[in-house]
Amino acid sequence: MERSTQLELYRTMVLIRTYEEAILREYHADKKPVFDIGAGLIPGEMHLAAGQEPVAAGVCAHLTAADAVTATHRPHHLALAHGVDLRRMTAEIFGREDGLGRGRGGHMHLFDPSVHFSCSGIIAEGYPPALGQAFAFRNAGKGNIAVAVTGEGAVNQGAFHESLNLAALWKLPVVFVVEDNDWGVSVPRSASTSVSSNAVRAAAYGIPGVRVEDNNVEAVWEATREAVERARSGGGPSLIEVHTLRLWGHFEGDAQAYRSDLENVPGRDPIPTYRAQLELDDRAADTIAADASARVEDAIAYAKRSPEPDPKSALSYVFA
Amino acid sequence: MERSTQLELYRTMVLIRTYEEAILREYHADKKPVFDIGAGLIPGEMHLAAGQEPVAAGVCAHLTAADAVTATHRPHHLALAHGVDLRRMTAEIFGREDGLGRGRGGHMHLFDPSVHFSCSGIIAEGYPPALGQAFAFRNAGKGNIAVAVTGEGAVNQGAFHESLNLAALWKLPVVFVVEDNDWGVSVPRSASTSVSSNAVRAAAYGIPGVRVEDNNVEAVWEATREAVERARSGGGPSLIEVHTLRLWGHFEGDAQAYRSDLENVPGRDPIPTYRAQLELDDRAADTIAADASARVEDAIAYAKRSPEPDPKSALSYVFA
Amino acid sequence: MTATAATAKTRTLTTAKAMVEGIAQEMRRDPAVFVLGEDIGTYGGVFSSTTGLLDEFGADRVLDTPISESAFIGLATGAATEGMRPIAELMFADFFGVCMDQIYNHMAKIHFESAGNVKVPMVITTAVGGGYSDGTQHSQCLWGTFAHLPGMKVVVPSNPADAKGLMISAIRDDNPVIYMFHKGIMGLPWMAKNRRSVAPVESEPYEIPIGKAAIPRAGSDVTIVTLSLSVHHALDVADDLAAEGIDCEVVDLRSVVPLDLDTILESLGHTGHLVVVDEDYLSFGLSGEIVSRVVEKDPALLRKPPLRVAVPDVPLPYARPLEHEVLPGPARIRQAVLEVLGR
Amino acid sequence: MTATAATAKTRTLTTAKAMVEGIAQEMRRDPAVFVLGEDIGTYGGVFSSTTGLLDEFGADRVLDTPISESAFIGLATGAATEGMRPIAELMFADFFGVCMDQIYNHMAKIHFESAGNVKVPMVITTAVGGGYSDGTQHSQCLWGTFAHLPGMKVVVPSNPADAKGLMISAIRDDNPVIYMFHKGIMGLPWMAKNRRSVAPVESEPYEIPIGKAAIPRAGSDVTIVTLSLSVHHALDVADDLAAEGIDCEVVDLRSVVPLDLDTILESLGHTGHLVVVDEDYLSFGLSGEIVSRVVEKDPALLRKPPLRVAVPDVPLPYARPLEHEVLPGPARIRQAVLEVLGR
Ligand SMILES: Cc1ncc(C[n+]2csc(CCOP(=O)(O)OP(=O)(O)O)c2C)c(N)n1
Ligand SMILES: Cc1ncc(C[n+]2csc(CCOP(=O)(O)OP(=O)(O)O)c2C)c(N)n1
Ligand SMILES: [Mg+2]
Ligand SMILES: [Mg+2]
Repeated sequence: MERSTQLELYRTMVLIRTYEEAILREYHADKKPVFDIGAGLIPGEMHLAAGQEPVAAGVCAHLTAADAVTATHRPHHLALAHGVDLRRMTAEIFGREDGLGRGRGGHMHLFDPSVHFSCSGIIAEGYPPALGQAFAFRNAGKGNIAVAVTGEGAVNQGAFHESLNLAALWKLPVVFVVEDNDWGVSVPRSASTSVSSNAVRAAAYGIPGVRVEDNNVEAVWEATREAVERARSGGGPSLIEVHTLRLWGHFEGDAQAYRSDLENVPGRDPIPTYRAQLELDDRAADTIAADASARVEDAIAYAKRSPEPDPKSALSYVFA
Repeated sequence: MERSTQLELYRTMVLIRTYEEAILREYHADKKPVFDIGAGLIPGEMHLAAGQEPVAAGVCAHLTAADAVTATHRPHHLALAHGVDLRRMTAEIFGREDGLGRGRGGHMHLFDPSVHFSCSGIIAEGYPPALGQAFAFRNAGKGNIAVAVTGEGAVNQGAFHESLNLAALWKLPVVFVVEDNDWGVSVPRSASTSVSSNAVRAAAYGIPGVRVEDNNVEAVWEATREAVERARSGGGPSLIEVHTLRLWGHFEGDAQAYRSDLENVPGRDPIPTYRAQLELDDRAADTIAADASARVEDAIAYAKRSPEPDPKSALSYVFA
Repeated sequence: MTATAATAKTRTLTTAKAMVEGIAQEMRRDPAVFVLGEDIGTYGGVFSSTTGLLDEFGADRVLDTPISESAFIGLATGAATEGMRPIAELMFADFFGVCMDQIYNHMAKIHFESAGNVKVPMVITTAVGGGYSDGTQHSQCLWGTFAHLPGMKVVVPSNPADAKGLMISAIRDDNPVIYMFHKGIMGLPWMAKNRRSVAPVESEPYEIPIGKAAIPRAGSDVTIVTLSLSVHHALDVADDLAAEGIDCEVVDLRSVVPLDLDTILESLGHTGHLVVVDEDYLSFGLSGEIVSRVVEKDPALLRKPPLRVAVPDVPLPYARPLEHEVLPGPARIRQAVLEVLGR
Repeated sequence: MTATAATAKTRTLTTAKAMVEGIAQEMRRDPAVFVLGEDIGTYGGVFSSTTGLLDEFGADRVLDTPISESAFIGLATGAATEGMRPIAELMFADFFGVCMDQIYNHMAKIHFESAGNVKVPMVITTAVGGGYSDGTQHSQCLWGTFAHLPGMKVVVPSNPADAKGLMISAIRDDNPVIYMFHKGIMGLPWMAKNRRSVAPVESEPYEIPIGKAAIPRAGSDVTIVTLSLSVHHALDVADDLAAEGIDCEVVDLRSVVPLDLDTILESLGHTGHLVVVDEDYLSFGLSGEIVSRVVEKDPALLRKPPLRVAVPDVPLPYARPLEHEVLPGPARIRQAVLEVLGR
């Protein structure tokens, strides 16, 4: 892989981690001493994607703003990697007027039509709309594709199955990505899924399926390259499962008492690992970190500056 | 296979065909000269299973009244093979007071708890309740099992996928049976399903899957024997797909203009084929036919004798 | 052009044909429109809601789907967010339970969640209604279920002209629209035909505004607010009662969301008596909403307690005498009118 | 034993703990009872609705499921038809769309279709309600959606004692019961606590009859009919208004299906003024049904037009100022009471 690509992947991963750490900080900042989910500048559920950066970076590297990405309740990493407007996304998470949805959506409902990004908090139900984006793209004939992402827990939801069959049947330009972080909230994969690799499920639809075992961004990149090419060239959908890592809790406030693998988690952090692989010196790494930090803090400052939505507008936007 | 088993299978198939022909006759008897779906002694949709007798006969031969069977909108063959009370089932189809559901259910909603039989008109949604019956049976520890049946069109519904995963995960004593009659109403299998055999989908759940190719009752019997043994002995679920035949329309009134394979259909009728295989002479065959006819006509006479439900009771049975 | 333009060319069509004509004319006009669903291609829709479309527009725009409602309704939603105008058929409204998440958590909410940055211009067509012994899972109306959940319009034509005009409006609308057609008014050759299911329809495309009720019969004694097949039962009852000197006004809602309260209030202004006829379940639905909105506005509009004629919170039974007992048929409507007038 | 037995031993419990106690006591009594759902085992339910059950009853009776609501709710239904008494948790009511077919076409209809030959004694527990910025897909109440469809009871406790008693009744009931608990009254340590979410609960098992409303506060000027978290808002408002000389009666429905109309009518008999407070969507739901049933019975009961305080047909917005604008909070309730009394 070219050095420039490697550095780009690393940069994206660092940007994501920097972002998630900043949101973590802001989310908890005013929820002390007693954690109250509804309190503070960022209220509500908060699902952060630290540890899953390789998936977002490796997948989205192959996409342009004209391709679609649909994400889940845990969407930040994919939004960032796909180029969603950082400021407006952050303003949305803060529930502000300049947010992508003027504060209507929140962190599980980020819509940026300029890069065809969307997400949904309902498990696996982001897949079907991605099929429609792919359908529209094929119709337009410009070779664009849709990438639909879920967690491994979502694979057991009916919408997953229906979507893969229909996409395969109609040879839609979709890449299905499963982020296997071993857990669906507190339920380990072994207690939710009757097979050890969801890649084998691809055969149930007659499409290619691969499993990337080690949360390595370059392996994700490689697997996605093939799948994206196939989709763009009319070869139909593919399934990629990545064994990734949920570095933190399912949502903020999750004490993870159930989590048997907690001890090993820090050692599996993909970012230091990749940095070591790239043999980045401190200066290079610090520059990347500082750039990321500057962008992230700018976005957070922007969000905080943005006014709260006017309660008088609460009934708007139900209908066009 | 023992001769007595063969004869039993043949007898079941003939009973089913005799029944479906009698219902066909009664259904259309008073819908002439103009077909009106809501008119006559048997109103409403009518999905008959002629041609699919090998599935019902071959599968249910392995079951006792303490095992459960859930069927679909096309349930008669399975009900008969599993020993549902013929008279009360027929009375239900006629919408009478002595029907299994006192006329509330109709032909898509036959419930006979004495043999744990049920059915539902919603595609694939009969599978999940079968899991629960299997769960209760395992709890009771008597080795009983549940058999859940759908058509090949139903396999692409989310409930199919969820059910197979959960049954496999919990090793529930279930046998999943798919009746592939090539059609889902007017949609050929090739336009609904991205793979040519649903047996391959079993691998997506880590369970055994077989496809019986030729609508042969003995092959069905053989495949089911293994699956039933596995379920009874704690080995978990299996999937059996049978390539069967829809001899008639999807429902009565279906002109089948869409049906490309119509010409070959009569030659594929499994009953004469099996009779020939068994080398049954006319006397033997006639006796079996006469027995079936007597039972069926008795049931139809019973149904017609039974009073219609009293409109004053229309609000009953919503709650226990 | 509106439905009442005097110069328009009209022919007599069934409701089904009028509905198809609306779709076809929009498909000719706008290449973004396409149709998908189960048995909507070669079969032409099990209730003839898409007959002939495949022949004219081909398999790229008229797509038979697997029995995967979540997938294909979701597909429609995604395509709509990218500028297409899909029409997805949910064969029976009764099947909403296999795909409701796509409908109400996605199709209906994306516009709101994105503060209007994403539009979802699509139509879900779906068959409703009983009366022909199709049992508990194939006979429901359920407009109350859809209407309760914000973000989708709900239209319910009762006749051929409205079927076409509401279809065209629904396709052109930038919002998701649930289009519910009653099997009993489609004019199907294989079902008891309501005599008003064949009627004059203009040849040219036209819109019927969504959210505007019609008054198919003016009257002075009592207002019967209703929709869909029940409009015809109400009109039949009104005809009968006219002979007995009772003058019924019939309001055909045509649209459940938005609901045209003004027309109802105006009618009650001169009749003072309200009967709501609703083939959906009685409780927690449309009929209660209408009564409630009237009373909130002005209880004095009602000279007598209002009456609701609906399905009395019981699943639709299969057996004919039971089903007809619980459906809001002419006998029950007649009785309600007499009762509300104190006769 | 009933909730009011004078000799009973009581302790102070959160609503969540009271609910769990009800389940645990029934599980001890009846081996047919089991619990299944997402994160209900080790985690103890994301809203603590099953805490400790796994430890006491083991993994055979407390089962974490895959995220496959249709499969596991259907499994519960099938097990119920075979004599077990499952409790299935649908994590948020908002998710009903992925499994509604199992709920309303199967669980709720089998008893009817079989003319009572098959019983379905099961409970679906589900979390409802907003107020903590969980957005459009995690904040809804939706009892109107369930109540509209026949064949299931719908109970909605507002406090610890009712949470336990209604749970025990729901488990013992031979019908399917939807048990909707509001996150804001569970007494969770990580959510703003309503002060009444911790209250005395009897130690012994007891039933609260399903279909019987409570009157947590008697009053003479206005009847506030409500349920769930809104009961507490109503009581708070009533306290405030008492100081201003306005005497509110608060009716806590506790059960939506069946609905206790008698208690409402009785209350209106002496107050003559009705305010309905409903955290579900305004239209085509509970609030309209209540108004409608009252008016059908006797419009003269109402001295002034009734008022409904509900979510005004808009998805629940994420941003706090928007969400609190549309929720039926104390300010809106207060304003409605003053308005209905003409102050
Ligand atoms: C249909 C549905 N069921 C349940 C939930 C609640 N829920 C939210 S996230 C989650 C776990 C998801 O696990 P997975 O798909 O592996 O994604 P991860 O959280 O690990 O990223 C659950 C059960 C939901 N949002 N939607
Ligand atoms: C969820 C749902 N979608 C659609 C239907 C309408 N429908 C009834 S039968 C049928 C075709 C079923 O095909 P298959 O599963 O192959 O069974 P077959 O009729 O061939 O026995 C369809 C689409 C339904 N009943 N339920
Ligand atoms: Mg996961
Ligand atoms: Mg078939």
